[in-house]
Amino acid sequence: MTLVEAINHTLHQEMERDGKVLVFGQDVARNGGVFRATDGLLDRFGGRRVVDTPLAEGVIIGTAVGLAAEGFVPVPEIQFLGFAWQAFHQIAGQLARLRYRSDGRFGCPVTVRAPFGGGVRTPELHSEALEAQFVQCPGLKVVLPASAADAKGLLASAIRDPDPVMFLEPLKGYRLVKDDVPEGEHLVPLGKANAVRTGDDVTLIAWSAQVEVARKAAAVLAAEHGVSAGVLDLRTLVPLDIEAIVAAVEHTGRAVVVSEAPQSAGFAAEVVATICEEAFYSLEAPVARVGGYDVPYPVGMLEEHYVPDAARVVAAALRVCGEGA
Amino acid sequence: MTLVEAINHTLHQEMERDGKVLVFGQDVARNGGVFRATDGLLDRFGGRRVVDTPLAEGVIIGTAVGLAAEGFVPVPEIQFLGFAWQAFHQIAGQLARLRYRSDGRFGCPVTVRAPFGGGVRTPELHSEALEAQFVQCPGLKVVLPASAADAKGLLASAIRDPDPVMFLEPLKGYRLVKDDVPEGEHLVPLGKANAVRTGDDVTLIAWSAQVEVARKAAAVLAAEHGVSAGVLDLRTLVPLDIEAIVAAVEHTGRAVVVSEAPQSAGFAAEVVATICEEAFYSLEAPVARVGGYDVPYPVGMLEEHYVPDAARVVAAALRVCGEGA
Amino acid sequence: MSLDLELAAAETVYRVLSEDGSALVAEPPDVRDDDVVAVMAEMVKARVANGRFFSLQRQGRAGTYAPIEGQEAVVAGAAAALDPAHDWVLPQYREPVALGRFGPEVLRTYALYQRGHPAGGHFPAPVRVFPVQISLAAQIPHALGLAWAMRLKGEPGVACVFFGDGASSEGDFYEAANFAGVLGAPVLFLCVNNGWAISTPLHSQTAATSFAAKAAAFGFPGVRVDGNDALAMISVVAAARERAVTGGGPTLIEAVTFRMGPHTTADDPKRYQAPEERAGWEGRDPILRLRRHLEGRGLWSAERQAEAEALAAAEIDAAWDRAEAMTVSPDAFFDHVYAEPTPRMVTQRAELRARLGLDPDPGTGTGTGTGA
Amino acid sequence: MSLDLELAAAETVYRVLSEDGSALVAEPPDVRDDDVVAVMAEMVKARVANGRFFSLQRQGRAGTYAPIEGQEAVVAGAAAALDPAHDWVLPQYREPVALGRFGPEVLRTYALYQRGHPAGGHFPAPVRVFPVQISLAAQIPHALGLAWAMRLKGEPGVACVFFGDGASSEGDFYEAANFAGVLGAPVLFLCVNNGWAISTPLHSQTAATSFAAKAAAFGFPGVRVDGNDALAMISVVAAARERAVTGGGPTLIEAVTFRMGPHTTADDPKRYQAPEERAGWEGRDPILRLRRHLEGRGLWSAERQAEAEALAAAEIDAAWDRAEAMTVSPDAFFDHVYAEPTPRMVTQRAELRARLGLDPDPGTGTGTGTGA
Ligand SMILES: Cc1ncc(C[n+]2csc(CCOP(=O)(O)OP(=O)(O)O)c2C)c(N)n1
Ligand SMILES: Cc1ncc(C[n+]2csc(CCOP(=O)(O)OP(=O)(O)O)c2C)c(N)n1
Ligand SMILES: [Mg+2]
Ligand SMILES: [Mg+2]
Repeated sequence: MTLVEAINHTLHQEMERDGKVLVFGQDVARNGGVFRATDGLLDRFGGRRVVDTPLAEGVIIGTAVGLAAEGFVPVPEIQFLGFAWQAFHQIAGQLARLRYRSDGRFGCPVTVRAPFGGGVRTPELHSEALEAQFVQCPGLKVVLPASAADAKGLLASAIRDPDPVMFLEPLKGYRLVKDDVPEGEHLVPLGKANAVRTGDDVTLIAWSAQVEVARKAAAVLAAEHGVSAGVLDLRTLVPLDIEAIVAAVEHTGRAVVVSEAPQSAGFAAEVVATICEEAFYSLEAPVARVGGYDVPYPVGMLEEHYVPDAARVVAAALRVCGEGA
Repeated sequence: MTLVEAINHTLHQEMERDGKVLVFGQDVARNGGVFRATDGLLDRFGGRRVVDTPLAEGVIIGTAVGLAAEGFVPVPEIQFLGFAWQAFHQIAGQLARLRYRSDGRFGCPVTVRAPFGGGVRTPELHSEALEAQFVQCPGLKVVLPASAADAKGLLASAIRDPDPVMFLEPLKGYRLVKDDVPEGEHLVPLGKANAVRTGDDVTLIAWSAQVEVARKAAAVLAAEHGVSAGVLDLRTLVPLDIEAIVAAVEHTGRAVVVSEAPQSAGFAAEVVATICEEAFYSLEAPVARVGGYDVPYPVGMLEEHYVPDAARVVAAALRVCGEGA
Repeated sequence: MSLDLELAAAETVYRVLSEDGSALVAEPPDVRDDDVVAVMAEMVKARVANGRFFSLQRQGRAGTYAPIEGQEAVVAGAAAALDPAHDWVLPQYREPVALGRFGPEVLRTYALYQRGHPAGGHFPAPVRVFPVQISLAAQIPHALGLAWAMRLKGEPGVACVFFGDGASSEGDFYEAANFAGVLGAPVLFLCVNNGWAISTPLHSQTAATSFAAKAAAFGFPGVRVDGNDALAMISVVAAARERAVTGGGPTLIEAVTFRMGPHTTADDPKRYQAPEERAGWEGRDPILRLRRHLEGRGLWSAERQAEAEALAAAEIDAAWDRAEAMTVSPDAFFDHVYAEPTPRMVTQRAELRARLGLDPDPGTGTGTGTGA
Repeated sequence: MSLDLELAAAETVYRVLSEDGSALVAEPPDVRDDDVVAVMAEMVKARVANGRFFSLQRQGRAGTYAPIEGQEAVVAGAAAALDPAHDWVLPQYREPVALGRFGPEVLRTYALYQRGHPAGGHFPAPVRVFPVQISLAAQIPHALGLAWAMRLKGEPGVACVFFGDGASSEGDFYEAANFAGVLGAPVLFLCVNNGWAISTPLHSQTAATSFAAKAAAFGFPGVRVDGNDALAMISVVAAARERAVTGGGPTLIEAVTFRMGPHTTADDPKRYQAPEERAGWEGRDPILRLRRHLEGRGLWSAERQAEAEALAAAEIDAAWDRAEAMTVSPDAFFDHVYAEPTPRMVTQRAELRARLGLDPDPGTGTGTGTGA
């Protein structure tokens, strides 16, 4: 199953399981979503539970807050993550805080789905990796599946979670990522990283589409350089699986963090800072960051060298392995 | 002069110097700003250049973009930084990107002023330290004065800068911070940190209101613990004065980063990551972070232990100095 | 219900009582005398509470306060037309002292809010009142969400959301009203036009002929009502509510009133407001107006007034004493961020508790707890 | 100008040419025949360009394309009523192929945009066209800023901002229109109502009787105009422009048209649109309508048509060939983020250039440069 098929399949299952689950957003009903993530839901669950909204992100999130307070489980879609900025005040100030503001009276079991990520020559604002901005909003969980199976397991967990989740889907992986997805109930807990590959010399830490990049890099490192690289897929940035990060880095003593976002204040910085706090004395070399540059996501002709690729990760890993040895 | 008086004085000087400078926002004209930052500007420069806007942050920033493209130098105010979220799409997607999107045709010399920071028992959303969210918007500069003199020098530089600047003012320091401010032309370049205090044992790195906290901590460290702590005021997070950070850490081998924002993915993480990349081999102990907790800024009765205080910084510095010695 | 909202023009102000309260100029609402008297008592209570929170702030015991003086009829009148068992109210920040119809818990909770206690956001179930909103207009889409939910469940309620003339300029208002029109959801958009948004007067806020006129942008009716006329408020809100619960969709109600006090205890209107403007509204006091009417009908008197004031003072004192007595664990800000804290929060909390010399285990404590 | 915008009702659609182009149903705009012929040529060019960009995308040579088919008269007609020397145009994303009145650079730059070249956002000065906007409605406040600026400078221009029926639901539209009303700024809000926002039809977008009716929320006139009638577009935009430059303030213009193609080259309308709906609009083709009118007046002919199509094809080929020939340094994304790069960007760029085997010094290169 492709990743986007896994999303679609999971939405079907969760809507079937719980009549309180609602799906709404721009073009999600009649059109089944611009990537078909919500295809078939309108036919199956009807126009009361699957709704095309006006073109206004703020009120998409804002109504989700009210629906949640009345016991529904909204799964709104933001067509591309860059347009979540239009709703940022509702996400950061409202969705994330209803539980806090009401001192626990109201929960906000809302899962906001949005695709993001580069490499597919989209128009502006369709590719930006903005995950760190949401991590800076206490009250939100931030979840980013990298495989189709995880897309299912994490989405189901997100929908059933009592708190608001930003569920960020890898645009490039929608059709490219394809793996076996369990048919029945399949839950992946939020807050548990996935050791995609074990390794002894260096740990490559990534999330979302960059997990695949790290995986390729690890294969190259093994095949061409005799370097044994582990790959840790964080899966969720909030809650962060600090234990898994520390264990991996304690094992290898070296790490490379791979992400798409601009470097400055990106989530990779948090990973480095966490490692430095929790596993400093295990480090045999500085942790390296491989990421986007400090510029807006570039236009089509310039994308190629912006998003990290395996070669950059390999180079960083070799540098890290060559240091302090 | 207090810090808010320095702002007011600088706005007068810059409006006098350059007829293209415009000030607008909520309550900035008739009322002179809810903190009097813009007091007197309406009388002096008239209603064409000093304008009370409707209550809508998005269009305050959005009009600034258009005015800038036509050659004006807007200095809009957002009444409290927490309400910049309402304008986040205009700040991150438009203000920050007009130069990039127009491939250099239009600049965006806009300085967005907004107060933030805790410790004064404000209602919700008045205190949040959101600086990292703006650092994650390439195209913006992010400037945070800690003294009245710097408020003048940095604000003048920001207004004259050809690019958009988020000028974030310490709410608590508006009247509490008071120091000598040069009367005439006074420019502090963007991108240069300020070694507020030199020290040999540990470097305390801070910005905005936390510089004062770090300063107090340094005094306590010297007086009560015989520890010589330097204090580095970053002043601007974009551009970041990496050289100054590296030089200070290379000198002391130990560092504590102090900030108000929630820990996860806050700018302190970027400072730690930068140090680990650029000065790893000088480090004698892990860099410590002292900051806000991963929760929304709390209500009045709970503020006391949320914002870092000198005691927490002292404790962290002693811990850092006791390690790896 | 005689009032036809579709016909009520957005340009004329609907009024039931003459300005001095001496005469009826339109048909009074179809409510029992007792209920009108209750509105009167509620307005008196709000006025007393207003003075009390003002002075508590001045004494440094309570936080910044946003006075309701002059606007009591808007809130108490609207609330009287709502059904606390089925309707939701979403306040901005000025309304809670006049929302007693939704239960005595409202004032008690609001006292906690003014005290800076985390439980100040917790109007306890089943009270259908949303927490105070500081981010202007942000609660308006929430009202639509609640209304939509009630319709999905087939419940006969409405969501009545209060917001200021200032807040009406935010995108959140327009986006929510537009979507509400499409859904035909049972929302009452109650724009409290009190003339000012801090220092910003109406003509700097919009060039529309009225706030009610904005309804044309959304395809549902807009009405202007005299916000200092409690009976008019009851009539209009009742008509709009009836329309909404019978599937007629939303209504935009502009209550025309005046903020008789400063914006908040931190504000000084002398900097921006001509004294004549306030003076012009002094004769239009909403409490006096309803009092004259009720006295004329033998339903109110000087004694009733004194009694109402005393009852109000007692209720407020009790609420405040309770609020001041309610302690809170200094680390309670970790509560209710998530249903379960993240591992990092657990570490952070343990560190803070150790620093404060508290038992390392916070227990299942809530913000409403009484210390460690 | 005979058209009174204040009187033009938001409910009726203003039209000059009968649907088949055979008759005048209202007074034609006061423009020279040459100018109307130029509008005709521009529409033809837009239609040809449309086909071209479509097939370039299909060949994988150009990026996702948003077709203008059916909407040519809205843009070319409006542009004809504007003054390229003084007015600003802010497109959404569908308009550039019909904005030739603002200079031949517009098409050339747009070709670069479709190619994914950074210079595709750079309509070169003095062309008063803003870059294509992807973030829907975000350009609307910019238009207000430009208009406000022109007024401050005492310049006689307007800012004409195009946005879709879908985009009209965003807070940015309402906030900007409301503020524009307060300022009385010279802005023309041109809502291109083409029936759809991707798959979302009008009735899911708003319950307002029309988009023009939304002007009531802002205190300025709203007019509906037949967007498939180039002469009507000229009349209405000219009247609104005249009003704006003489201090009369903004106008909201709803151009009623239909998107004859898919939303973009990535879209399939069969999923959501009944074929009859499109079919119903086939007879109302804006190009055919003006052509009939001009042919009736001896101002157009089959030969003129063939000539116009050939000229258009040549212009587009030239623009595209130029765009394909324009290279760019692979690290050009560091250009024009700031006037001067940050130290960290300098390091990052040097690292990238080293990796790509480029000279370490990027020079003063711009995105429009021709490689390292
Ligand atoms: C989004 C947002 N922007 C700005 C503020 C700051 N602020 C607080 S109250 C106020 C004026 C509100 O006016 P109005 O909506 O008319 O309500 P009123 O105070 O008159 O009841 C402003 C600007 C805010 N709280 N929220
Ligand atoms: C803020 C924002 N939200 C969502 C989108 C995704 N999107 C692109 S075009 C479109 C529909 C636009 O419809 P309309 O404004 O009517 O313009 P049209 O395409 O019909 O010309 C959507 C939802 C976007 N580009 N920007
Ligand atoms: Mg008001
Ligand atoms: Mg459209």
